[in-house]
Amino acid sequence: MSGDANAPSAPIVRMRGITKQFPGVLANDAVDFDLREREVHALVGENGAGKSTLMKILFGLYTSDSGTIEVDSREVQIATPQNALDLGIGMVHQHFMLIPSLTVAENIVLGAEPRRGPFLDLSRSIQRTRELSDRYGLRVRPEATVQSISVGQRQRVEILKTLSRGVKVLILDEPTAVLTPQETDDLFRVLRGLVSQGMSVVLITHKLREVLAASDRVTVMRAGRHIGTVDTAATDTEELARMMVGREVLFRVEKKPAQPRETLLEVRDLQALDNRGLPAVRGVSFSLRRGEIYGIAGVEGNGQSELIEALTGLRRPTGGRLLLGGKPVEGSSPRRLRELGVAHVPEDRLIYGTSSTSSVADNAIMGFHYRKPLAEKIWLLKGRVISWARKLIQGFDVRGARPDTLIGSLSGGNMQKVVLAREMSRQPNVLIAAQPTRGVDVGAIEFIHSKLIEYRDAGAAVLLISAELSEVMSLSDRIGVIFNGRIVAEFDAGTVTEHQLGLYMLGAGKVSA
Amino acid sequence: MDEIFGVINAGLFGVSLRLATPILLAAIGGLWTQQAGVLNIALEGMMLSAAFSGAAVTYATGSAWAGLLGGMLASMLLAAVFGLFSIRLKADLVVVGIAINLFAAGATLVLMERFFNTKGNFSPGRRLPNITLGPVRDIPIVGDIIGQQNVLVWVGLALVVIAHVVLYRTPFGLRVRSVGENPEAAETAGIRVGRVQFITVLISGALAGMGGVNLSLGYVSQFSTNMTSGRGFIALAAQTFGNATPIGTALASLFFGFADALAVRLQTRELPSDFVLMIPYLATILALVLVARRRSLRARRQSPSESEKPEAATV
Amino acid sequence: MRARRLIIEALPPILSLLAALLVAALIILALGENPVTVYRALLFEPFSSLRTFGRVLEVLVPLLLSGLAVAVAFRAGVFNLGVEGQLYLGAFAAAWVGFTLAAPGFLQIPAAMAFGAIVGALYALIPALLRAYFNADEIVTTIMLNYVAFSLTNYLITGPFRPPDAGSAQSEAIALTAHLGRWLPPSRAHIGVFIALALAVLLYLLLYRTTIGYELRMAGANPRFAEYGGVSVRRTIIMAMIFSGLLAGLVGAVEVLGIQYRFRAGFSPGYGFDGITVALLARVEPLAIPLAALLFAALRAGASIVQLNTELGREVVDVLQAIIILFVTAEGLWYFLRRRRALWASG
Amino acid sequence: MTREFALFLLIVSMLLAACGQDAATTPSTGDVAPVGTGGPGPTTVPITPQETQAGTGGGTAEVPASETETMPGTGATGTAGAGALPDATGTTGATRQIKVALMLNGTLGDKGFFDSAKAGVDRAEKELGAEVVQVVEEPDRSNWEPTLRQLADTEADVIVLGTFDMSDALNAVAPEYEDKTFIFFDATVDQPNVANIVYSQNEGSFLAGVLASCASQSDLENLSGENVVGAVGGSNIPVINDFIVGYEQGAKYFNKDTKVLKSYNSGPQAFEDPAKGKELALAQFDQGANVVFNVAGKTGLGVLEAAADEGRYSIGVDQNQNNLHPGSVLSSMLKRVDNSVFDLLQMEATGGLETGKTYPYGIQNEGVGLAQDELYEQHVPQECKDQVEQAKADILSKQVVVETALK
Repeated sequence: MSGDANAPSAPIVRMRGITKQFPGVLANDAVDFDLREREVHALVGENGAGKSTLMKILFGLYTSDSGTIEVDSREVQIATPQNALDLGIGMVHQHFMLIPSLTVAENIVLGAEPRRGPFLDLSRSIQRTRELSDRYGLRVRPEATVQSISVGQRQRVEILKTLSRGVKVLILDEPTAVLTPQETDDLFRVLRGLVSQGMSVVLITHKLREVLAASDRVTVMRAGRHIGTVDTAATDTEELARMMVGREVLFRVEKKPAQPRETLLEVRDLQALDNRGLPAVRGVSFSLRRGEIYGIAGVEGNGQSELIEALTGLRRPTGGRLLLGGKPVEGSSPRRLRELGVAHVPEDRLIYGTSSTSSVADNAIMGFHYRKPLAEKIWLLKGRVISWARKLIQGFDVRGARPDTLIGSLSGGNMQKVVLAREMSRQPNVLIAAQPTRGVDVGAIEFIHSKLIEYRDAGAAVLLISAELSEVMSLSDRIGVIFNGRIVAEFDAGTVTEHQLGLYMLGAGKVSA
Repeated sequence: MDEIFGVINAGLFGVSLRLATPILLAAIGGLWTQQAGVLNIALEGMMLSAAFSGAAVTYATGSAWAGLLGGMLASMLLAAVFGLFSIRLKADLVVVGIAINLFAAGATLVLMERFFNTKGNFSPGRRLPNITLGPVRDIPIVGDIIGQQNVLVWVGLALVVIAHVVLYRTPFGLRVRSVGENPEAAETAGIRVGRVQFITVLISGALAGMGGVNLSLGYVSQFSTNMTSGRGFIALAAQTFGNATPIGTALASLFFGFADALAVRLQTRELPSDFVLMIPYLATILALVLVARRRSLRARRQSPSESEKPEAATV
Repeated sequence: MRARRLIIEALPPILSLLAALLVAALIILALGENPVTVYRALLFEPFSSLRTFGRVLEVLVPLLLSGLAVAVAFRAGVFNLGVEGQLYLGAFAAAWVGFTLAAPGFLQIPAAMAFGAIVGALYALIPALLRAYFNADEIVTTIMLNYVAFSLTNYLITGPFRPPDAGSAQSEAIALTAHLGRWLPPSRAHIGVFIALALAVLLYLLLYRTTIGYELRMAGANPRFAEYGGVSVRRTIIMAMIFSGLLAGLVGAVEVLGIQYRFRAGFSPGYGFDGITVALLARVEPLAIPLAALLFAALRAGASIVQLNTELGREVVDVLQAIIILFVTAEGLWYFLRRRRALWASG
Repeated sequence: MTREFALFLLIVSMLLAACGQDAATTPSTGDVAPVGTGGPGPTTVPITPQETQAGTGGGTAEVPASETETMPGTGATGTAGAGALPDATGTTGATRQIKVALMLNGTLGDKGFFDSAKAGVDRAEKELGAEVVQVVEEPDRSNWEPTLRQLADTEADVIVLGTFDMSDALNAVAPEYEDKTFIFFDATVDQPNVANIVYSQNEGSFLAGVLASCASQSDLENLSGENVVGAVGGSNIPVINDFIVGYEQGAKYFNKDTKVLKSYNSGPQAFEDPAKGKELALAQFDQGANVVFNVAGKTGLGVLEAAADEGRYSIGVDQNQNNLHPGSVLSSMLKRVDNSVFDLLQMEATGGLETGKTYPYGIQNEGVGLAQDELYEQHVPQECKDQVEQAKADILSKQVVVETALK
């Protein structure tokens, strides 16, 4: 991406004055955006800045209220994804747009299926998948069902699916959120390959390190507006961060050394099955002490979700012990564990963490709703619920929220703040925080990180499970690496490098596809 | 006990097949919409309108085949209204379904009174032919079961196979399944979700229509007000029970047909009729409990509009 | 500002209703009747005199209660299609108390209603347990159990509880002391109206002011979130179905004690199913359900008036009712038409 | 979506077109074979009233004040009935114009009970010059009482209604309208302004049972060879069982070894499901039944069809259903609601109707009986016709007492 960048060509995509209003939110406010041929263009901004919305408009998932789009200098109307695909524009979404029960090949040909007579030509689908996979160097197994492959592989399928439509513009929405450092490097290599084959790429991200590593130009958005577009070579992290947040940002987590005390939570040889009934947690052991943050690093899908569920009572362990303050609690109900002082920030706030069609107040009281001061016998005291919700909103600086706001209308970061506020407000002994900053903007990340440390220092035990390696490394006092349902290595934070962790995350160097 | 086993013979299976057919046809129709993520509660109304139109067209033209076509068309028109309101205009699926059922019940009466000057019953004068398999009829057991059945019984069985092949072996089937499983993903793959859903609704209309025509032109040769008597709802249950797969749905329909046939036969054995009449329903519940256990179609139940709400949360 | 917003929000349903009436008017014209006469009879007459209004109230009670029954289950994410069957059993149970027990009214009426409600709840408990413990889809089980209820009650009144002089499937008449007071003679409007309205308010309080209601709403809105928060979704489902069954049983009980004065086979013209429409039309909000029920009750009462005053049969009213339901629930209609206009304007 | 919307408009316009066409198309439907009211032949069999003596009803409630023509009179009797009109009005002279309202707690088109009641009222309009103020069909049970009240509010001075199910409503409404006369068929209530009509359907069904049992052992074609007959009831309820009890007794009267199979439908649409009726009958034919008796309303129309399909035999109910499947429907158990309603209306018109009492219609006054029309003459073996006549005589002479399921 060195040579091409300084030979500016005519923009292949030209968006002008794009405005999009959602109920209560002006997501895009007269945004301009140009994509040149053969460039990797990073689109950055905090969550809620409107970058995904802008690209979804380009891809035909949303229709803009006003503004124009030109492709190859011709003004076009893009009303549906099919229109976009016809114009050579494809998008890889943050949440994978795959059908889990179908095979890789079926997912890739979906929408443009090869036929033999009236039937689906399966062998040609597989062959086509192989060809694509070879051409772009993205290895996948065409016959495997999507639900059976790893997250990294799913992303390859996503990219292949889009490429199979013969697109020349590829939009990637937060593609690295679920990848290991090694996988991320692989992805960037692939993108470079694509550009060299004539493709243009838009990379939506909020990780500045990646912007600098992978892009030719950067466009920064903030609060629905276009802030500026700069050549990557001519900028640095601090400048981009300032543009994104509108102020100086601290990047280092300030923390004192941990002062661990007695062991609060002890996990011994814990085992649990996944939803399909296959072993997912295969004997996890570790202990968690007061006053420390224990980080669990690992590629997603290695048993983290099931481990968290087993620890919080949402999934019945099939073996092993779980000791809380020395007392066995495995198999206890979520309510019992909560009463014993275990709080839980779930990895997916939309699935477990909130009810998006309910109000902020309803979301803020979950787990406390049956106790004083919110409830008196069977009665839920409305006044106290409201003031409770207000307190959380203020305490955690949840913006744009009133107690009766639907939580689904808040941005991801603000939603996550509600979840954190709720879980921390119980003054827990043990806080299990899974992906606490996923999809959260920079400002909020800072805030959440400092809250976690604050809790540690107040004598709580924090278990941090995150796919963001940098997060695990900067926050944790000790780090365990989970692979294939087991903790395969444990390190003191500070003595380990990202590369080392990455190797263990992939099975202690034994790379398995 | 002898009473019960006394009625189980090959003929009973033939009757089961006959009793299962109207339900099977409608249920196979319903499974298409279910696969595409649309709960079709309007099967009852579609069947009823087809039963009426089929008989009326047959009366007017003298051809039962024209009646079959007319019945299916009428049912598909209702299906189109169902699709327009539920998919395009995003009205609640269940409410639209109930409205369609109400509409069909009213409209068949209004039209019957207009054209036939009665609100009760009329005979189209003809019916769809039985297919007699000459030599097969003489084979013991097999002959009793399939030796002579109405043409739509065969069509129903053929449709099970066709549905299976189309659903799992054609591009269209792939699209339907993807729309039902993850509409957003299907949409980004360039599939027009609403259109696929609309097509499945039309298919369900055509097949439920066939089921309705089977009643008024196959089973008997007459139309009576409300003659579907809840068979559309039984079909809905069969399709849900069968997990919306063609084979599962067919087995569920046949199971219900068998239980119903058993009940019909047991009645004459001096058993209390009210209890005998509960057999099909209780048997279905029991079978469901034995089979259901882990599986869940809950995700399928949401309205198709759910997927298209702007996600302010992940902007 | 607030008023304007209210108007904007109220406008689409009103316009939908008008559109429905317009389409229906065309059909009426085609049938050779004057839409004005029909609409007068259908929408105005029911409210024109105390007497016809009394008829509206008669029908309002079961529709309202049945709407509440459906709504409470729905709120917990359970689809109770079995209200019809539950109300049959509730009606029988109430009638049984009514014709066997001899007690003063202030005892007998509550006893009959309570027994009816409890029997309805017990019957609703079957699909609830099957769903909670066997994951058996309640859509299937509740539909099936309706048919079982029809046969079961028919057996009871033609078998063990058959009155000696019965010519058809009906129980003995309930004692006079079990009659719910009527207050708008000659109509049969009875004090059940107030019970039903009170229950709508109670259900509102239950849902929004109690911890059970909170758990129920959350289990319906996002069961995994509820489970995560320490709510037993299984228990909540069972609880919701019990509430639903209580209300469904009460539909039958009140109908027996207030209108029929005995149990009869086929006494309900599908109140249990109308309840689904009522509940969904009211967006499953307890306090909106009385309004939706009122609309339906008026249409039902109006249907008879239309039949008497015009050449049209009551089934035409079914057609009109279907059209009204369709248009009123079609939220997207106005959005759709607006976009259409915009496209025409631009292209 | 343009297309879908267009489609919707299309539907609406087609519906409208369909309705609008009616003027052009209805004439052709006038000759629809099976239509109940005003249909061909049997439904309009008129009964010539002899004379309506004012004194007849003086004693205890017994024979109603009318003689009826023998039932076999089919065919062109419509005109014969019209011919009788001057006789009815002319001779007595005292006929006043009555205003009649008819309330049916079901719908017309059942080719049976309700159609028959309507036929009686229609005949009164034609022959007595009665003014028919309203005919209301009200299947919705919750509306029965208000609808009845509403009818009583009209200018009608006679309100005709029927069935046991209406008893409560009538008991509630009749006292409120003391100046109106109610004619109540097929059940009784004890009110001073109500004249009741009851039918001995058990006696008629007894004859049907004799016919069925005899036919099944006759030389008719395609019999099973077993001594089995059947009955299909719409629902297992007393009034239906009253038919079946009589039928069974009749079958055993002819041959005590005759086996009688009984089946019922159930549920809210118990009487509306011909497909189910057909299946229930087929099951009986499979088990050797030769003749099946329909006691199931519209569900029963499927019973008749099953018999025709199987080449076996059936007996219709309420109205003359013999011509629905000529040769297969051997006869029909008539319940002359039409005649009885007409009779009472005529009495009311001439001032002879006594309210507060019950007019029984049975074999003795041809209120119930078998439809002995040309088809009956043609298809029923002579031996069985004789047996039926014998049974009739036995009932009339009280040698046979027919059981009842009522009481």
